[in-house]
Amino acid sequence: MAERIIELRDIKKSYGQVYALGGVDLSVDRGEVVGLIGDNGAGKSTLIKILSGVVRPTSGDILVRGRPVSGWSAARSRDAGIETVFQDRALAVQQTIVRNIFMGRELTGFMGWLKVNKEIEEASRLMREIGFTSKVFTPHSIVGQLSGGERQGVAIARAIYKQAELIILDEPTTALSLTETAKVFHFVRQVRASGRSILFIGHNIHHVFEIADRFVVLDRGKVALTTDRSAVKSAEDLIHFMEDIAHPGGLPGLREASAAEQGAR
Amino acid sequence: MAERIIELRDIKKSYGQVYALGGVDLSVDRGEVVGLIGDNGAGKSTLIKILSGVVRPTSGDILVRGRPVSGWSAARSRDAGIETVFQDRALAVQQTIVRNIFMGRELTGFMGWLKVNKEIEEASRLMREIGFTSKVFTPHSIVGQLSGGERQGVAIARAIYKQAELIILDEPTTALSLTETAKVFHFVRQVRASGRSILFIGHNIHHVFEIADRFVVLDRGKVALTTDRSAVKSAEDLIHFMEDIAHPGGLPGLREASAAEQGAR
Amino acid sequence: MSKAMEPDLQNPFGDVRAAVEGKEWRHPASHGLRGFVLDNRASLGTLAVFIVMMAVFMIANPTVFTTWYLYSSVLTTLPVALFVVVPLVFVVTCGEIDLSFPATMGFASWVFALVVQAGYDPFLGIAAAVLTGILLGFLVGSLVVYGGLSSLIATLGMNFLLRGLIQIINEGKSMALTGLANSPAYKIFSSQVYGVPVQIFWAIAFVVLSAMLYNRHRFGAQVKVVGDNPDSASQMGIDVKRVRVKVFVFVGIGAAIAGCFSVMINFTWWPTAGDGYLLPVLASVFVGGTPTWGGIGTVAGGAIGAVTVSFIQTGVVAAGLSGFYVQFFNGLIIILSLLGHKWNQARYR
Amino acid sequence: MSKAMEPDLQNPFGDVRAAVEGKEWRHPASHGLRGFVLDNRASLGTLAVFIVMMAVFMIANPTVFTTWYLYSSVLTTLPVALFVVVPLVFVVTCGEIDLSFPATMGFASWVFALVVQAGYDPFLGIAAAVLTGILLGFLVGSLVVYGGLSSLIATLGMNFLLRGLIQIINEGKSMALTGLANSPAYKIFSSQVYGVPVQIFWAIAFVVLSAMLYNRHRFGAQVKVVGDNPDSASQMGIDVKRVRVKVFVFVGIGAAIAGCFSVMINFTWWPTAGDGYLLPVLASVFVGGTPTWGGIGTVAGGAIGAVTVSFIQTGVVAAGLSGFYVQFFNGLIIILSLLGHKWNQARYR
Amino acid sequence: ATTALCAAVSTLPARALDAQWCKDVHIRFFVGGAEGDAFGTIVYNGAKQAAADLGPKVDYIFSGWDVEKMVQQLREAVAVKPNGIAMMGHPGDAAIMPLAEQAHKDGIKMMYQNVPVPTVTAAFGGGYVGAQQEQQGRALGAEAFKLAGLKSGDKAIMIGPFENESRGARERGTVAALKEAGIDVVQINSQTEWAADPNLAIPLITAALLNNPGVKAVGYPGGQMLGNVPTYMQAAGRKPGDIFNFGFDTSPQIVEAFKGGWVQLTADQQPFMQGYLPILSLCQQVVLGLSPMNVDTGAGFVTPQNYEIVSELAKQALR
Ligand SMILES: Nc1ncnc2c1ncn2[C@@H]1O[C@H](COP(=O)(O)OP(=O)(O)OP(=O)(O)O)[C@@H](O)[C@H]1O
Ligand SMILES: Nc1ncnc2c1ncn2[C@@H]1O[C@H](COP(=O)(O)OP(=O)(O)OP(=O)(O)O)[C@@H](O)[C@H]1O
Ligand SMILES: [Mg+2]
Ligand SMILES: [Mg+2]
Repeated sequence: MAERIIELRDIKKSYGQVYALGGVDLSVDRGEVVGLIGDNGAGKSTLIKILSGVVRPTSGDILVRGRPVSGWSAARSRDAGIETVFQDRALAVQQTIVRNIFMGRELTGFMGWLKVNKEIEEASRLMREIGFTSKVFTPHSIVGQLSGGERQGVAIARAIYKQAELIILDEPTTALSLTETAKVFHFVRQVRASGRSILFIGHNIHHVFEIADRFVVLDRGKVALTTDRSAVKSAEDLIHFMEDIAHPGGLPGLREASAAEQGAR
Repeated sequence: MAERIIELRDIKKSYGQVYALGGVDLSVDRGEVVGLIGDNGAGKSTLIKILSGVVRPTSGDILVRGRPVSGWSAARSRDAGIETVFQDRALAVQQTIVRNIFMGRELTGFMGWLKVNKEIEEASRLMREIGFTSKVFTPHSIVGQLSGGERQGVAIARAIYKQAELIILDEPTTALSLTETAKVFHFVRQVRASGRSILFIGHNIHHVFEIADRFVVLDRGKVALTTDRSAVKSAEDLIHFMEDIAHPGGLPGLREASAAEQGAR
Repeated sequence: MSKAMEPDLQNPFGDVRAAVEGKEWRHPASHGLRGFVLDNRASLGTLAVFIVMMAVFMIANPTVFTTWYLYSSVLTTLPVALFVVVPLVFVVTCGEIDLSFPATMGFASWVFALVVQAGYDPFLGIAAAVLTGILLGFLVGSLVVYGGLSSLIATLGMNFLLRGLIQIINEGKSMALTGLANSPAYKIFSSQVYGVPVQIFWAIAFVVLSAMLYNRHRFGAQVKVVGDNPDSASQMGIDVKRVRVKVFVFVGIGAAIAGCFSVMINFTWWPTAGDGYLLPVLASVFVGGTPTWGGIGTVAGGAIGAVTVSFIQTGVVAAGLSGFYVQFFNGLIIILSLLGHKWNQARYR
Repeated sequence: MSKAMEPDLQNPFGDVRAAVEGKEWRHPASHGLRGFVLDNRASLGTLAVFIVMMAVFMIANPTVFTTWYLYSSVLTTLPVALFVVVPLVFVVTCGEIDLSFPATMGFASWVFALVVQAGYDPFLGIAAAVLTGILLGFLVGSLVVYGGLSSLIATLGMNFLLRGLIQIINEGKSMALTGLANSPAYKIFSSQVYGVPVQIFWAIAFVVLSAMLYNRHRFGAQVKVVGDNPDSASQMGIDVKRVRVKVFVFVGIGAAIAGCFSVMINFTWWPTAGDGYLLPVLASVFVGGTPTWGGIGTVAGGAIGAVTVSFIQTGVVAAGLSGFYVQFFNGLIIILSLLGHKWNQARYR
Repeated sequence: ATTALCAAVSTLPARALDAQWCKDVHIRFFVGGAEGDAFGTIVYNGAKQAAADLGPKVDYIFSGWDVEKMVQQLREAVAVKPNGIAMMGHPGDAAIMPLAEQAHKDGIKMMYQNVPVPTVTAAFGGGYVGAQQEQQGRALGAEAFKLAGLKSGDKAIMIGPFENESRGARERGTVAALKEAGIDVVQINSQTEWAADPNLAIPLITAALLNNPGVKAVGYPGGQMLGNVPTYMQAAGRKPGDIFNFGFDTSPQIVEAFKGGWVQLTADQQPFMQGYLPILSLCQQVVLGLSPMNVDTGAGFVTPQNYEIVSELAKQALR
């Protein structure tokens, strides 16, 4: 079995009286793509925020490469090689692309002074890598001047810098067009090929099915299913499963809507 | 032919040096569902913002029920029976559901005093209509306390109030789960059944194909295609068409990604 | 297909819904005391601060604080502050701030003083002052809104500019309006009824009307929405700029009335009139529980905040502390109120 | 499949890319003059306002404005303002504001005066003052940041509270430090070199260092990011609260140094020391071209803004206008600068 | 000037009474300026000394010279019904009148300091301690004209709070006297910030001197500015004695300035007495039934010849 990069054990999280997560186990091995799916409010974003150290769990353990950690924080998570593209992209829109790429991880020399030229070089390299040279902007362009897809690109560039071990993508294709979506897919495959891991979150189950090696289905704060790709015949199976857990009694309207969707294909 | 509710003629719009729209014609008849599709940045949102009076076109004419209008504004657009659910939902999150539903259209009596009870009644009715009674919140709940899907519901409730003639939905299912998406579909069919019109914008071409009677494809600020549903065999046809206009020479990567997507179904 | 789905639209979650069957939504306020408290927690918090503060003062010196005169003397000038605090709650709710009201007070009351000194009826003077207030409010508002400037700094600049104009023209000379005492306007606006200064009745009427405007009128509803999310408001057909200008005009009107009341209390107009109100009035708004980020606020809280701030100085001195303690207590009350309001001001995004 | 796609990742838009082939990205600044102007348009705008203002004054009275004494006298007091304006640019960039610096100035310089009066070396006094500044900045910052309060009002409250403390303890007494003139510290920090007041050199060094801190140091980078989007910053592992507290500490340090310089100018500490700087310093920051919404700002602009504001009074009087015009011109310059900066402050969301 | 102070102290009826003979009396005392204001502090010290000597309970009130605030504070003072109130006269007759009437009705004894309110005292009684502002200002103008050796047609600068009629009455008086003597007077309105930090006026005074190169004399308002003259003159590149600097009040800084030859004349209005005497008089009125005291504290001038007499007192913030 491949090395286990990170493991969450019995993670619980409540916001006041809202129980976002009620005891979740999740692990990611080296080189695999894990697809995390679930309804709105299932707790997906909360879970990955805990992984990336932004949100502190109410209880539960976090293990990095088998060893339990304490004092888990966003900074420590990044140090451990976990990079996240958040649902809201987490960009500072009035700053340059360079400043966004190196946010919280400035390249500094003596006494915290920035290595400005080094940063520009690296940023240029990254942007070229994800295919950004075609535009008229430079590493000094203000992120606020970019389109939605381009901003997503900056967020991804930030994530791939430093050869992170695990990259978390929270609904990266939301509000992206086909062209832009294809680009994100490119990138995911590229990362997998280089032996790194990805945790991919999406509502479009077809997308997730296409890309993931393993699926984790969250339902109202609990893991409803963990399965390898080989165990699932098609995306439709997954969709049916999700409908069933969402409405055990069966909801005719929903079934029809989804049937219609399938029928159209 | 059914009555023409609204018509745009040769609409152009530029933001500084960015040409968002370069001469677009668009019309919506009574009782039809028009699907507006196009890549990111194609100008879809700009176009519907012009329709709803939020953005003023650089040039071009707007005709309401055949008559040209001048001084088109958001207020006049709403008076003409056009309601819009914007991409960013346009909710005031610190206000109650009632205040959001009646935003800009307060129910007032003598000298502008609010008819508070009437507003509450109406809001309750609307929320019940779109299936919101199951939750613990009331018309006085603060919108900021609702989930994404619930907020979308408030935006839709606002749009269906007053039996608008034309309802514009800008990517209403983005970031919604299957269950929530099904609800939105419900609603669209309901509106069509009642003889009103809908302009539906979406990136998920399967969704749009399923729901629309007519398609308009925007490409870089121009209408690339207008076609009736009957003229298109399947969603795949539309997807192919869009790929072709996006990359006339053909882009292998994209084609493969999309083929993969199809294959998975 | 759509046929088959229709019942669902009416009852898409029939099973869950059964659970709340028969429960009609009610306004939280109709839930009795608890609802009332929830609805008014910001102003009640302010009231609590005020009561605690007064209790401390009373314990320190019971005799003074049981004298009616003490209250009546505070009630004489409190109205001046109230007439600006309340419109400022609107401005802050609208996501702006107005630091130019002291100069507007000075300017409008100057017009009032000129009219009265010229021998016209004080009523005419008040009308002229209010007109001046409207014009200045419109000027400041237009500059901020149509000029697209930061209201914090632009209104500070306007305060300097307008005060400078007053100074340049008057060269520091004040005006004594001793004849005012015998005018009917004075009787109506500035005398005493059974030992209660009448101006407080006018101020209470103003506060109540404004509170209704805030909570039960289209103007208030639009001010809140504009402060909350201006983009949405304009997408929903609200003329955001106009609403913004209107709140500045409202401040202008309030400041003008405040200026006139102040002159009628003192029988004198000074070229510095209004300047002393800048900080106390600002503090009142925020001590009252209106947050700085816009979208929400409380008129009643602002009014109670003004009462609180008015009593700090009086209370400190009456409690037997030297005047050197006044500033310290000013700061303390502001900080404590802010800390107190933290618990009832949730900010949603 | 992934094999087939790999080349695309390297060159997904090969056709379009060809158009820009061979063009390497360069820093806009390396594009020569145009890039320089673009990069510094806010501070250049401020400079333009300053130059225009000075030109008007000079035309009004050429002789006075060619006298060195005029400039040297401004340069005596300007440093005091600069030491607070610059840290305030950081605070405003960070999305906060600090109105408590006048009291911090007073407090820190009080410590300085006490140490000197007790017969210790002024250097020790400066060290003690800076330590006080750090502590007070930390106190104010922690209150705002960990208390989650609105910095506008909370720091205003702290200003009252700290000033109140000074007053309570001192009962208004000032301290004359006549011995100071002969100390080496005075020679180094407050004498004249070839007719130029030395404090300006220290201030320039401070401004340059701060500008580098702002543009070329992790601290500045993090301040900007935190002011721009605190949520992102914390998601990216930046300790947002710590950065925020740090900027308040920076103001504390600046205010302490400013306070010491102010005392050294005329060998006297007043219990009101620092109070007079509140409005001019605030105005300088915004006249300098730092917007109120956080995320961006300009240290050089702020410094030029301070120079501009310092010259308004002087210029008005030197141009032969009566002092009554000073406030008017203060307001005018603030408004004009804001209007001017509108064009170079695009706000992205 | 010193004799006036001694005279006042010797009028204490200490022989006939116990120490603290006034201890059951409650007085509200208006210090006038802001907390820490140079002038106000001396007034405050005078009042505190009186309170310590005589024993009354005194509430001290600060207003930052904001006249509107002062009136409200007086209103609250009257409401509390102390035995006596020592009020600053700045708001003027019209504003004080109704409150003086109320105080008269309630039997509250009144004293006024610093600015006279003749109409009020004529109508409802009360004494006055302080300079006759206008007169003192005029006297200073005349004295400066004499000592500086000015001639008709010479130029002088006068700084003062001209924006406030009653506070600036003295300085206006000086301007009037100089003008009547044929001097060309440039008036500069002092900014409120200068009260907190006189350094802020450095560039402005330099500018004024440069703009009016022929100026022979510069007059400063009461407060801290006169003590800052050495700094002003150095900044403008002037040497001691180049310019005849004169003004109001005394302070350790002013004494130093005399020592260095920077300042040539000040009209001492003895703020200490403006604190001490009103309390004394109120005690006398309340306890002994004496009639209110009227003292012109603007008695003397301090010059390079006699400044040493005040220097020690100034250091203790007594003059
Ligand atoms: N800061 C918060 N305060 C209170 N409740 C929260 C907060 N963040 C999330 N929640 C709640 O926690 C639950 C899980 O939210 P989460 O964002 O993790 O869902 P999600 O699966 O990512 O949904 P989506 O698909 O819409 O992104 C929801 O009920 C949500 O309302
Ligand atoms: N306020 C604005 N200022 C400048 N450019 C703008 C503005 N709004 C839109 N644009 C530009 O206009 C073009 C069309 O944008 P629009 O939002 O209409 O696209 P869209 O088709 O809705 O895209 P998406 O699918 O991402 O929502 C884009 O290039 C965009 O960058
Ligand atoms: Mg999520
Ligand atoms: Mg769009």
